[in-house]
Amino acid sequence: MHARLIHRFLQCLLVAFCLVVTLFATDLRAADDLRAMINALGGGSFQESQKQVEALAKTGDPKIVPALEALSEGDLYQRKADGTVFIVKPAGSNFKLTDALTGDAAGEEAKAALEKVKVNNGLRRVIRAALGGLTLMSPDAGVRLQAASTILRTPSADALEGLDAALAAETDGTVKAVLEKALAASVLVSDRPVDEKKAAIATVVQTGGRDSLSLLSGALLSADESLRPDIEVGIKKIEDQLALWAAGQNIWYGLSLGSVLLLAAIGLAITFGVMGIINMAHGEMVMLGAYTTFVVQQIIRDSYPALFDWSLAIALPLAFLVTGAVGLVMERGIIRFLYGRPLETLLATWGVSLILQQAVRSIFGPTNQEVGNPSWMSGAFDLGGLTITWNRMWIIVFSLAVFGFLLFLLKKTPMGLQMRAVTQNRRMASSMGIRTPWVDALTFALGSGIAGIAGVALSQIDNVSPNLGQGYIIDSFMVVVFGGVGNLWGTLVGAFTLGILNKVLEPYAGAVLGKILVLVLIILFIQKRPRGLFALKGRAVEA
Amino acid sequence: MNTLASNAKPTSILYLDGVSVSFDGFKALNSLSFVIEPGELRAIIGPNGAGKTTMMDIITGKTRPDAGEVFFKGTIDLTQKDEAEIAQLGIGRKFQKPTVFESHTVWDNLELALNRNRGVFSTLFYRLTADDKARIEEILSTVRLANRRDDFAANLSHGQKQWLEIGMLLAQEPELLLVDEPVAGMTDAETAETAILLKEIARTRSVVVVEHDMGFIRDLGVKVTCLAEGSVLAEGSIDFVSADQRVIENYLGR
Amino acid sequence: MITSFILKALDRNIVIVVALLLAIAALVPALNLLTSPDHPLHVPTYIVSLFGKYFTYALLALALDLVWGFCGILSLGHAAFFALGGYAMGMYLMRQIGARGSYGNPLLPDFMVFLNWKELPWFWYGFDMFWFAALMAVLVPGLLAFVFGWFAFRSRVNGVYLSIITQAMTFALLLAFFRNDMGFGGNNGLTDFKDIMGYSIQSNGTRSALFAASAIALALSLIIASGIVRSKYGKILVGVRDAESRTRFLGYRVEHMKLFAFTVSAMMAGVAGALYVPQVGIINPGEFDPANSIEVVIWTAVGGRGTLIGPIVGAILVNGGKSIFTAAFPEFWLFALGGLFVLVTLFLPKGIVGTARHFIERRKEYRKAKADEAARAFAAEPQAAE
Amino acid sequence: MSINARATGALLAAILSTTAFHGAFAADDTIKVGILHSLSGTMAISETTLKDAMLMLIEEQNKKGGLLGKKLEAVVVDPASDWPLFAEKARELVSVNKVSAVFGCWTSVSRKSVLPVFEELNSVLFYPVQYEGEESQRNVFYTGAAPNQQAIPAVDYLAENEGVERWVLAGTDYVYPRTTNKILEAYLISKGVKPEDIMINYTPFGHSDWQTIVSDIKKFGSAGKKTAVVSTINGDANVPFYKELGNQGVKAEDIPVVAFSVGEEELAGLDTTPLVGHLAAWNYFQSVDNPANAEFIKTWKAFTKNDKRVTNDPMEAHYIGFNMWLKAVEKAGTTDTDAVLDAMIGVSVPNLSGGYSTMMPNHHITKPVLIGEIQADGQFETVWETPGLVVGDEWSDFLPDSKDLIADWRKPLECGNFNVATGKCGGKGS
Repeated sequence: MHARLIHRFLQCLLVAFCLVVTLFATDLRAADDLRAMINALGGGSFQESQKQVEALAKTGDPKIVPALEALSEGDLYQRKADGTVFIVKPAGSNFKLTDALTGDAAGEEAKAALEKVKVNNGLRRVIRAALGGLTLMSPDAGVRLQAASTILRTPSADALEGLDAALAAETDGTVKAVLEKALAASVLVSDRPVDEKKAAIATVVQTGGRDSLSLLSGALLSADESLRPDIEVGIKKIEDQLALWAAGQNIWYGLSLGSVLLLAAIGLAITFGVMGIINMAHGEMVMLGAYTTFVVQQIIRDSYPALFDWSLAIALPLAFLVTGAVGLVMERGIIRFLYGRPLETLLATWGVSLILQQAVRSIFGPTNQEVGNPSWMSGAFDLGGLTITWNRMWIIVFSLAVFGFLLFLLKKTPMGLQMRAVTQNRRMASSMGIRTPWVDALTFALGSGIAGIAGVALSQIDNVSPNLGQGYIIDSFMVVVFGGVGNLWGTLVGAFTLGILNKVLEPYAGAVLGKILVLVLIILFIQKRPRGLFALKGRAVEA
Repeated sequence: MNTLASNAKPTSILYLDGVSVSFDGFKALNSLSFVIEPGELRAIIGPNGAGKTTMMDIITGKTRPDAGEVFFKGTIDLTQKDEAEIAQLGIGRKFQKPTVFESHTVWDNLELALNRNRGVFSTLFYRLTADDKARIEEILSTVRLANRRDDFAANLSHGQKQWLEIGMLLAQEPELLLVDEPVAGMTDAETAETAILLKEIARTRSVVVVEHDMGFIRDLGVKVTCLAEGSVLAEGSIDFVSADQRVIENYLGR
Repeated sequence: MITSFILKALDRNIVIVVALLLAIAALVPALNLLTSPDHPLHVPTYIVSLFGKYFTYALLALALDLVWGFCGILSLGHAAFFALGGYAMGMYLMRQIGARGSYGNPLLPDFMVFLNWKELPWFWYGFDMFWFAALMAVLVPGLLAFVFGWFAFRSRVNGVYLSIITQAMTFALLLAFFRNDMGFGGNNGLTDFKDIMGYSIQSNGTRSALFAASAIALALSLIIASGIVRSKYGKILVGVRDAESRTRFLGYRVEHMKLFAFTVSAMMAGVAGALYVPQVGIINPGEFDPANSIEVVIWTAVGGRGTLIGPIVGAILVNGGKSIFTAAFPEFWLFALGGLFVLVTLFLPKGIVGTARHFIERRKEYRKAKADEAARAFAAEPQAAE
Repeated sequence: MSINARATGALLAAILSTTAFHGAFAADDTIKVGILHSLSGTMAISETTLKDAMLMLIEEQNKKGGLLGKKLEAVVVDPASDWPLFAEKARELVSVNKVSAVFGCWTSVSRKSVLPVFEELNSVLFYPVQYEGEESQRNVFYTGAAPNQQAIPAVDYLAENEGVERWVLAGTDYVYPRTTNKILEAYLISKGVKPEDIMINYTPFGHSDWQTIVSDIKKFGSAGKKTAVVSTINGDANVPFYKELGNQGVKAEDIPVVAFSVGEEELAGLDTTPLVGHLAAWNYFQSVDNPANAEFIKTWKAFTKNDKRVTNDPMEAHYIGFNMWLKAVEKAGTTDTDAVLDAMIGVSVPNLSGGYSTMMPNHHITKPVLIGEIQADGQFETVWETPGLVVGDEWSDFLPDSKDLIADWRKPLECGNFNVATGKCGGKGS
């Protein structure tokens, strides 16, 4: 996404460049100055480089944009031999050089022959501002928008002329709106007359949001008396808005945590809730799912990088199959001998979990493995005052989807019917010709498979390490028991209740105390309802 | 809503009036009412789901009724007490499926059932006294298990387990005995024996027997109450009840 | 009445094991202290402290078996009681350091000093006296168990639900003790112990004494536990395990029965913890980890639940195995351990001791049957002769 | 069932003999080196690498002909992230396997749990991880960073080069972050930072849901002053933390995060593109460009047969510690503990960041401090470096109770916590 933008951007720069060349063909001295200035970027301290960049920005010459872009990306190198600065792209063991100004290819060099022009955060900030100013006039609306919002985020008095000019020339509505905000922001930090600032403050307050708040509170520190009241009122206003949204934000976090709990617990709701197996290896199933994702992504990275955004979609079925298979083996090999002895399943599955953990450790090593977020799962968007991160949102959607799928499977398909029949009355079911052992195996495989799917999702937000499962096993059991064993809806409600509870408590009690409180509440709740939230009543459960 | 004249209440040993309870919407008992007189042996019949076992759950405090009165000896409100208290008051219950302590010997089963102080510490330091011994011996012979006293209850036959459980009830020395399908899965010989046993027991205390086996009920030859859909359908001698039209279509008919 | 209680307790097997334990308690320290290191019979200090530790584990397992094996309460939080006992002892040992800490503060333990605590939290008072600490090591776990059990059993929380909330309990305690604000040293817990009742905690003498103490504590607890399960109360416990409702309808207050066993068991666990800490020289929240509680369950299962000697065997076997494997093949020992658990549950559902006992009884019956047969044959003889 | 009684006895005997057997083959033609790092459990994720690093160093040394004409033999045990087990294993290494020195431990608690063992059995431990300080023990050499070798320079850098005025001190709730943050708080306030410009936040181990905290940080950062986060979050919880930062769009240019427990190893676990510019303070980065380091990385990749394996600061600490030990043993001509302890002080060996590190009398070493910015390739780029070497300060000058304490293990003082005010040596060392 970012890369594409830069690409588009370079294109239009080329256009701009040709224009420039034709127009100012005579003015070569300027070009030489630019080159000198760019070369001067190399070597010096960060402070010096910053000054250079600011100087470059002052020239207002779009020719320097690629160089600055490259610098902030860390692709700008200086040739040790003659001190010329190039934009480089790695080409095998060597670097491919590109002229920093003209963009012409300039041959290759060994890595050793070049020295990187170092950047740090401070420098990047300066560059960002400079680029903002330089690209305001770009023919591409998208680029202009980018530039405007950049300035909005890092307003500076220097940007003012540029903004005024741009605003005058701007035709695109959306860009115009942003430009106005940016102008207001810059005015605020400039030395423009008071009344102009008053207007600016109004606009900023209008804009609202965290950035405006920090802008205002920043301005407050250095504002003259006449403005203070306006600013303070503005800050107050924005803070009230934000406070309102904060509550919503907590709920959202709660939902998101709840969805994670749901994902972690839902497989257990089958193996433990429905089948009554205290499956201590459940966490490891989740872990295996995550590792499947990792392997898939490895293969994609190495062979089919284009498919990366699909990696999760591909991993899902695989994870389901892998963990399902492991579950099947577990059930056939161990658990089927333990039906009717639930507490013993605890021991056996605990043993299995140790083995699985160590196995993964020996195969993949003990360290975290990198599982990347596909582009559609990274970043965030603003919904009013809420910041909603894509991965969290997709995980909520996904968890509900899985839940729906499972519900459908159990309630609407013959397979589900058989499963329920067997778990309710084994002997009766078998006498009615249901192949109970087979159904048992499939049910357990299903539960494990679902856990695997959960692993795919959790790999997006958590460590992918052999210990992954351990972090979820206890919470999962809490959720299932709290919701009521043997009841999928209970698991759903339980997960979200605990999630929201936890997140509502956290701001007041802090993360640790919050969790402790939730645990205590669970204990007390079980006293009130010894069979969980959605307990079956009547004689059936006594038997 | 046949509410009894509450004049029966003071003299009765067990008094149910308008007892209703429902599980998740299903009405297991629908304003059930009947009275057991002291020393009476009463048989209760009814199709599956008629609420027989639920009725017992209510009397023994396992389930709380949604509505209605349950009184023991006219004065004691059973709905306010839990199983242990009710048992200590002198109401014994035998389950449908024989439940004895399988990993204990027959003797131990009876020893645990003996009506002695049931506190933690008194049991912790309990020592078997001579008359406790005598009492257990007596019961052993009553329930015809004298020769199996040292066997684990797990190794008894089904019928013997039924008897052991009855024996345990006797050891409990209850005034009212609730017996749920005592002859289920018994041979005819055992069934006959059990009928005799129950009559013996009924000499000294009131007994309520829930049974399907009509033959057995005839052997008992006592007043019969027929339940259906959680309330009393008919009450009277076995012949009277089995003549009742509704009973026939509801129960015997099938 | 106490005497009868104890007499009941001492059946043959118990007597043998108790005698064995007492013999070890006397012999091992002697061999460690009196023989020279190169003497063939010398027991190195390493072994002494190792088995001292095992015995405390064994005691913990025994405590769990009392509630799980005989009353069917699967507690997944027993390590919590163990840890609480440990902390009580740890606090005493901390106070014993006195002014010898790094900062030479006579009152405050080091970890409080460098986190700028100004005065000692109230709950640290009294722990400078051994008797008080010892008392707390028993009372605190006992009280927690009593309160927890009181609610749980009264509202008839059963089976797996109970197991899970016991787990919730220990997990909550884990998080709580991790918090430095709690005043128990946070993640680092309590360490740097110097001496106990005036004896240096590192001297072989003290180690041997602690070893003996652990063995004796185990022996005593074994007698108590055996007394409990062999009393009428013990039979009721088993009754509760096998047919809870029947016990109720016989008029027993099941919740009281459970509560007593649970509390006693928690106290035993507390004692185990108190003996454990001075031998390993550290107590930290890690001991509350739910995984530890599960491990205790596993020791008990491996040894054989519902037998009193099983948990002792199990604890020593599993931990012994752990000690050896972690050194012999550090990379793969988890496979061995995990495999062990699976195999035991599959092939020795009664656990080692349980299976052995089962086997022996079968053989007895077989012999008896043989004998009867012979007798009958003998009786039949004369008639055949006529 | 008396069988069981016998079984118990047999078992005792069995284990006694096996462990005794362990002791039996203490072959004298080799010098044994103990490696005490968790290979299973929660800490395996960090510690296993150090085990491999040690094995590599020992193998390399044996290629060079071993030590004192003998081959070195590594004894590896797995304390399984279980602190009491650390103590047991330490005792086993020293008293049963008769190792001459032990390299191990990661967490402070594991070190605390083995301290008494090394003290009692008088052996040597090399501890390679950055820690909270407030300790100096006769038998331990601390080759990791003390707070003044990591935290304080980092804060200085941010204050000077990034103009940070507002500070979030976020950490996992255990002793290292608590102490470090106490020190930093005192330091910042001494630098004139207002208390309301400092926000301190603690989270439990393995905390994985950072939504609330990250948004709190954003809120705290929107007060118009330049804000930075100083993270003492424990290794494993960092991945979800950084993922949340990245997704909530907290850019390094706006709110930089400087971490003390995030190294190449942790970064290997995530996609660092959204994190470019966030900082870490260490005494070594894999990206450090000098021959010694290049060589080290080459051997490491060859040894692990995996060319994606990264190196990190604790590995360098072991590298330094191990070479110091070799040198000291050669100097002393024996592996006898007391001789080595004397010989160690003043030993100076090359470190991997291009200089020399020296063992100081307080059993801490001199190191350069590097500030690095995270790069897209998961490496760090050094953006600042202390002009000279920094001496590890075991007793921080910014904690009221420890500023009077010093440690000096040379004769005649031989004290780990000498109080210059009272002129007394507190307790007996540790």
